[in-house]
Amino acid sequence: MAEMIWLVPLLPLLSSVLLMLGSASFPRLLVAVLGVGSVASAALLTMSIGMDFLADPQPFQMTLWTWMQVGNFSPGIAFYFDGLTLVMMSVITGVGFLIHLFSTEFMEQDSSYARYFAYLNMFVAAMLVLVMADNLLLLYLGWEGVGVCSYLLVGFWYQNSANGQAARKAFVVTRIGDTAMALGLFLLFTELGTLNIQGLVGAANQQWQVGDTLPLIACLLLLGGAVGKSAQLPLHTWLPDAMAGPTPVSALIHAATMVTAGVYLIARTHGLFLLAPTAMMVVAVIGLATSLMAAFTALMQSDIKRILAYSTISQIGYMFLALGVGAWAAGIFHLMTHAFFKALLFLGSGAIIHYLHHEHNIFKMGGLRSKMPVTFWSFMIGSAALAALPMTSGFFSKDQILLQAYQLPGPGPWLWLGGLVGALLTAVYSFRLVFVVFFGEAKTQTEGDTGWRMAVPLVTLCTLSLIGGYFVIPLDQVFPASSGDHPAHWVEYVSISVPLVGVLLAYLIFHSGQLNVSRLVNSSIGQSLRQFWHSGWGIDWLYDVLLVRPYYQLSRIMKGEPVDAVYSLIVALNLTFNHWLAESQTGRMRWYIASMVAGLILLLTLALQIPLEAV
Amino acid sequence: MDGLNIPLNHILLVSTLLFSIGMLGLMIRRNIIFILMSLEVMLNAAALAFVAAGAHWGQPDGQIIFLLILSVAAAEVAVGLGLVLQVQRRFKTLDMDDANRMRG
Amino acid sequence: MLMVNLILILLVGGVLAMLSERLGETMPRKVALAVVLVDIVYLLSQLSAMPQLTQLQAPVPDDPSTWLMHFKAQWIPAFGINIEFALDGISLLMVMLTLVLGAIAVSSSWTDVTTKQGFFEANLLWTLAGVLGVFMALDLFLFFLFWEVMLIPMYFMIAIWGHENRGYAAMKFFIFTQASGLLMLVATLALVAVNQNATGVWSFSYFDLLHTSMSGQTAHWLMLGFFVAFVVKLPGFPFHTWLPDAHTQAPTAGSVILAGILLKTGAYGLIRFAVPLFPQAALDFSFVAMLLGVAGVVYGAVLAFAQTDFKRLVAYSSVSHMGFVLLGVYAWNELALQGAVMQMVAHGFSTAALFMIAGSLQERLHTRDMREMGGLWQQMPRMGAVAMFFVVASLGLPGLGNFVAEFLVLLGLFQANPWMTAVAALGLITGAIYSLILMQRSFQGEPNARYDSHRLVDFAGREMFTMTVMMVALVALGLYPQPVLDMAQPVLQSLLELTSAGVTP
Amino acid sequence: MNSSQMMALMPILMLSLTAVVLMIQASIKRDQNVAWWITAAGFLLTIWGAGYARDFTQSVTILLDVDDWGLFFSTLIVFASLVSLILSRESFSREGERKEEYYLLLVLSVLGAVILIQSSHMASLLLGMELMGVALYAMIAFPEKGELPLEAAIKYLVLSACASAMLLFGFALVYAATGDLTYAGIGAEVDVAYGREPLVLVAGSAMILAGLGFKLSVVPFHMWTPDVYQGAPTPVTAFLATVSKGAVFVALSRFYLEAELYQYDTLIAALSVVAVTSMLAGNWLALRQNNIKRLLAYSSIAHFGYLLVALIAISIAQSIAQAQLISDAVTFYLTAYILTTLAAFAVVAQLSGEDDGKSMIGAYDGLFWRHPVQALGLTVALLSFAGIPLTAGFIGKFYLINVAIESQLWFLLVALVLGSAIGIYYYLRFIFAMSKTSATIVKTQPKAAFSGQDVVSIVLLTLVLALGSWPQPFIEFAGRL
Repeated sequence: MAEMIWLVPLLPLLSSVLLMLGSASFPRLLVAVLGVGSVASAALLTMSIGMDFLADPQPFQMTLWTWMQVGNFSPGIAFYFDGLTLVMMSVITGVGFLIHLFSTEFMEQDSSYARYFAYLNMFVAAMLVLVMADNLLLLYLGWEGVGVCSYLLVGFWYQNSANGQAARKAFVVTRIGDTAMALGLFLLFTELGTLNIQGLVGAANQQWQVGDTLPLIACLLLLGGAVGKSAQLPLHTWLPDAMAGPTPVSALIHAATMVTAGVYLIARTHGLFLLAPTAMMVVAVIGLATSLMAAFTALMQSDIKRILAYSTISQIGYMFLALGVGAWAAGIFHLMTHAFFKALLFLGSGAIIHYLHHEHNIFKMGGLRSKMPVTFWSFMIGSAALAALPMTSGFFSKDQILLQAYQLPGPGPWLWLGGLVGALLTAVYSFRLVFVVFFGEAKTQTEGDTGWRMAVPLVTLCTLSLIGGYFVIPLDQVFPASSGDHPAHWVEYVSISVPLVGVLLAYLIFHSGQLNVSRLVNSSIGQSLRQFWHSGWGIDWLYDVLLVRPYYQLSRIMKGEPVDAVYSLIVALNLTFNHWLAESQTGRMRWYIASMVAGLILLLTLALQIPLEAV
Repeated sequence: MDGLNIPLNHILLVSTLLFSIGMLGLMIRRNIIFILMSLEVMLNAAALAFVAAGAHWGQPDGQIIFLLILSVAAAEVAVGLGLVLQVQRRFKTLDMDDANRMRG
Repeated sequence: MLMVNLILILLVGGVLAMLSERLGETMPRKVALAVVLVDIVYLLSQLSAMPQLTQLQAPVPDDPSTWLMHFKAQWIPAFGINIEFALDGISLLMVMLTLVLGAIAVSSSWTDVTTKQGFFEANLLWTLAGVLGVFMALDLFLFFLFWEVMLIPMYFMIAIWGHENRGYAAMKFFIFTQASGLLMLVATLALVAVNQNATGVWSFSYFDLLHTSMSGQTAHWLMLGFFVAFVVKLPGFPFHTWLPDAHTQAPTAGSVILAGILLKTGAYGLIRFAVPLFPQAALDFSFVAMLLGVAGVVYGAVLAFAQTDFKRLVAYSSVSHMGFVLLGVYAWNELALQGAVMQMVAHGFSTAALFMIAGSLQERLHTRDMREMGGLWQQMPRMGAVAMFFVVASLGLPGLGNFVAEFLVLLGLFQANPWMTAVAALGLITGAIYSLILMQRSFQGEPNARYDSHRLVDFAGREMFTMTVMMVALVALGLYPQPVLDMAQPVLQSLLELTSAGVTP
Repeated sequence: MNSSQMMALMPILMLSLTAVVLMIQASIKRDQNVAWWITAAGFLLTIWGAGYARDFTQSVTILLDVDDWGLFFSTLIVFASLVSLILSRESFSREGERKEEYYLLLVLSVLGAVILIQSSHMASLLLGMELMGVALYAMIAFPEKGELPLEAAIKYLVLSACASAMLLFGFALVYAATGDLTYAGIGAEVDVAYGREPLVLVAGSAMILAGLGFKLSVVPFHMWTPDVYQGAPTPVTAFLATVSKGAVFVALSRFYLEAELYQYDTLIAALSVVAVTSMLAGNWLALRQNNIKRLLAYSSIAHFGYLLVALIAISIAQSIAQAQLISDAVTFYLTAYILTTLAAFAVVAQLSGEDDGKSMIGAYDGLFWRHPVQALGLTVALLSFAGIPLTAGFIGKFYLINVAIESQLWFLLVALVLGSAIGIYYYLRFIFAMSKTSATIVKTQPKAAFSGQDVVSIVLLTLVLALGSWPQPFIEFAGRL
């Protein structure tokens, strides 16, 4: 089956092209069959390739054609397949399929049905290319491709300018990171002479020593790309706004797959990062800081999707933390489990929004437990996994991360401690959501619970969120093995108990009301802190003041083309001369004679200069 | 030639003076008749210089040119006076400052 | 003779197109299209006569017999001026681009031009003929002749069929290019004089002038003469200000030709003449040139964002994109040069298409002001989708031609000057900003109530066909640019060798 | 004077003969139609005579020097006169009776010009110039109605006479310093004379340049030009712009070269100043001019500024080849200029006639659609003035830039390039006006029928284009002069 691997991205791509060409004329059923079917077949294909691979775990490479050949620069349209690729492809096609299925119902009323599936299919294709690429340039193709698809889908409902604004923000902010990444590619190629990932890592290990400056710069540049795409500090601000897109899109792109591309990139190039311990430390710190910042912010949001968005940022922060401490497999594991439970949560929220007349504010919901049981259980399971309650998938992956962080020599315990705080907050905000939305009194009328096309994905994802922790992912060949020894037991106990404390806190504050925090919240410090957290730590504001507004200002000043002023000056000068000279043409003869006389005198003066001296 | 041996430069100076007077007249007179007269003065200044130079070199050429200049001046003035008549008829004035319909 | 015939067909075709107006209002455009197609078919049929094309042999720059084709006939022997054409990979590439975009331009004038169609199509064909001449002439006098003469029909196209402010725009365009052309003329003549003093022979042939030896000072000034002429046409910062006006005011077909082809003559001139003729001076100057390139990239992008006029925005985007070409040329290594060549081709298609969309919008809405647009996707989804495609192409989406170009330029530039690359890479970000705002203001956002009452006609068959041709071209360039790269590779290779021999490190 | 000398004087004889025949004809029966044909025939005979005289080139007495160069320009000038004659037929037929004197004046003026071209002595120069000038005054003032021609004539007369006085005074000074009146004689004497009387000699030379510079209308002796161009009847303007200026420039270069004026650095410096200011001021003046006749006047100021570059270059020519290049440049540029000017005035004469209002730019709106042949003619002429390739003007400019580079006259080169760049603007303005398509213009002004004058325009524009796109035959021909 392995030689069929190119079909995996091609199928969704073809379907996407077909849907675009025939968007107006295709009946809805055909659109749905094409859109879902292509991803389903890609998933099946992935599955069979994966079976083969698990039977004989041999990484392989496949070149379709040489993309371009200039001198010794010859990246190919080529795929590389190993355990990591398999995990990523499975998540993309698997979760992707479920979300496509969910969408067929979710988007049923939308007039741009075909356009939606065209974009979504294209996204799957691009994302697959990203994870399958054997060289960084092709990866970059997928990387930008998913960016554009994200842009298109966030701005899917284009009639509303706010959506367009959010879509542009998403694209431009990630583009900043991408540009850093592109510079990283230039540096890597210039220094190492190849962009092939395997070759690159090999060459780097030959040419560079651990701790050299060049790998550090290269890694930081790549990290720039990763930070942008994965919405980490300081380029995270686009993700909450990106929730403007249809909710399944948020589930697929902004939770399960695209935003984790940064994690994938670092994991894929871990050979380079190992050469730059400082860069790894930066990754870890960024991850931790992001996860805490986002968790605090999530706590303050009232928009259901924004809560989930910040939660995503926070969780990816965990993954970065994992990468930074060298827990590669744990990071990818968390990536996978996160894909399950966060997709679940988003789809669940999508179902709520769908049946609650596009209501986003959690405080206008409430009491949905009985009215939407499927959704309620989805949320319960999803939140449990998110909060890393024991035995859920999230528990296994997060636990691994925290433990390996603790083991890092030096700052390890501190990172662990930070992670714990994050975990506590995660539990609090996720169950705050559950309690506020599903318990208490109903505040809005619903239109019933989900249909089967929504229910099936929800149930499937519930299952995965519960059992995902038991999956064994074939990453042993990809990453260097982590040290086998375990830290002291108390560390593990603490890690397990913290989320439970969080849930308890959430229960006390948001459900039973036994813990009254209103005094704290309403105090002036509390208010301003709340405001601060709510606004995402003011980072959006900071960018607005530092970058966006100056850019607008600059372009407004420049609009009149300042360079033209130089040419206008030249023109004005010529016109002035023209004016003066034309004025001199008075038409009066005596004046003309005078000018001739003056001219004669001038001529004589000039001509007689030297002879006068000679005389 | 004998008794009257004025250096060439002196005569040239005189003719230059004459030329300048003519030029000045051109510049300050507004009446076309005076303008034509000033032109005559200028041309005659040149003619005087020719005669003097011819005398200096002992050649007849200077005087021949003098004659030519006379005839040229006559022709110029003849046409000029013809135009003056037209000017008087059409502009009702001889003041050349009024003839400035074309400018710019 | 192929090269002469290509030009003659267009020249005569122009006359025919003009005369055909008597047979019917719509005849000229049909004739014009037929003429361009005949030219294309003729060129393709003759490709087999170029055996070197498939062998990828590097032509020796100063030996015309190694080129794909060479034609020489005496013209003004008194000055050693010949009618000398030669074709190598790059010229061939540019000739093909010219003809394809020429056909597209004719098609874009289909409904756009309603008055004096005969004269319009004639001017269009004559401009194409002039451009072909520029790309093929290897006698510097002949080159200059085509360089100048092609502007006249272009001038008429803007001045007669342009929009509200056409007089100003056409004048500005003409004066900028002519005045800079004068500098080139002076530089050419000076170069010939230097060569004549050294060898005693008048010659304007590129092949004779390549090895003219002169003092560094002289070379520097002469190089500047060529540089300014080419950079004005490119257009590079700070000589670009004619372009937004010319583009905005030109009729659609004019913009297509201007952006798609005419600008490329500047880039071509830099690669063919400005650097190889004065390798040392060009090397010494490269830092300044690259600085101008970077400035153009960023400046063009910032100003593009500020515009409210659809065409003006695209015009400024051209300034930004052509900045990459300037960078690529003066980085002067194979990667960057290939990138520059790719950019010439890819930008030709992407910008031409955007101008055609602008033209279609103007035809339907009678405005180019984006403040009066918005939400047009709803009424014209096909046009919106096409516009989206070219917008993402122009912001450099990988998989499309422009990306390959910009990436290669920056990659090559990084080897020459990493810091410059870092600044130039800002163009990728700013490019995204203006490209997306273009989309937002025109096709997305709230539909403008002005157009609720009347139905806007979406792209129909003819328009979709030409757009599809360009989309396919861009995808092909983006995913398999090798044919283009292969065509340019031997030429660039030999140029690099030539200049490295003429440079003291 | 032997018969061979008579043969050499064939053009002058033919013109004189024409004049006599015209006078006799006038005394028999005054008929302007007949006079026109006699004049035309006389010009054709003169052209033949000039060709005939090529086999007899020699000095004829000390007054005239008949050589190939002079004969070529005589031919060119007679050709220009012929064009002016054809143009005037249309213009003057509307004026009423008694017009045959005009043809006599025209012939006499041409005769003066031919003498001027061939002169090698101050006397012949003086006579040629005055004959040409005096006849011209009358021609300018010829129309009986309107004030502009009269004003133009009187201005030209007074200023021109003033310039003649300067010229004569200069001659007198040079004569006083050298003791010779022939160009060659002066050239032979200057070295000695310079040692003896530098002041007088150089002052005299400067005044000669001033006097001739007036006729060429270079700055600062240029002010009369627009008024006279505008006021004169258009065919006369064409005549003045081509015949008078061309002949004077030829005479100037002869005198300049043979009398070896180019030896004096200060004189060259003065000439350079004149050239630079002419190039710039001429173009600046024309920048916003709306009257095409005035515009062409201003542009001619600039063009003679360009031509002076060649004269200046002669002074530092180091080799025969360089001198040859420069003389070729002068020949070519002057020829191109004359043909281009004729092409322009051919159109102006037909469109504007003697109505001053019709010389304004507004009268040229949409000419392409009303009168394509004339529009094309004027366009080609303006492009040639601007120095766009494929026109004669471009090759001319090509020559001059070449000359400036070979002689390393960088300042002049800069002025030349600047001037040319400025010039593009105003030439283009008229081309733009002609291409206007506004519906009112095209509707109100019906498309004109093909007329006889179109033939003139076509011939001239063909010549301009031919000289520009296939200059080799002419270059070879000029090289042999």
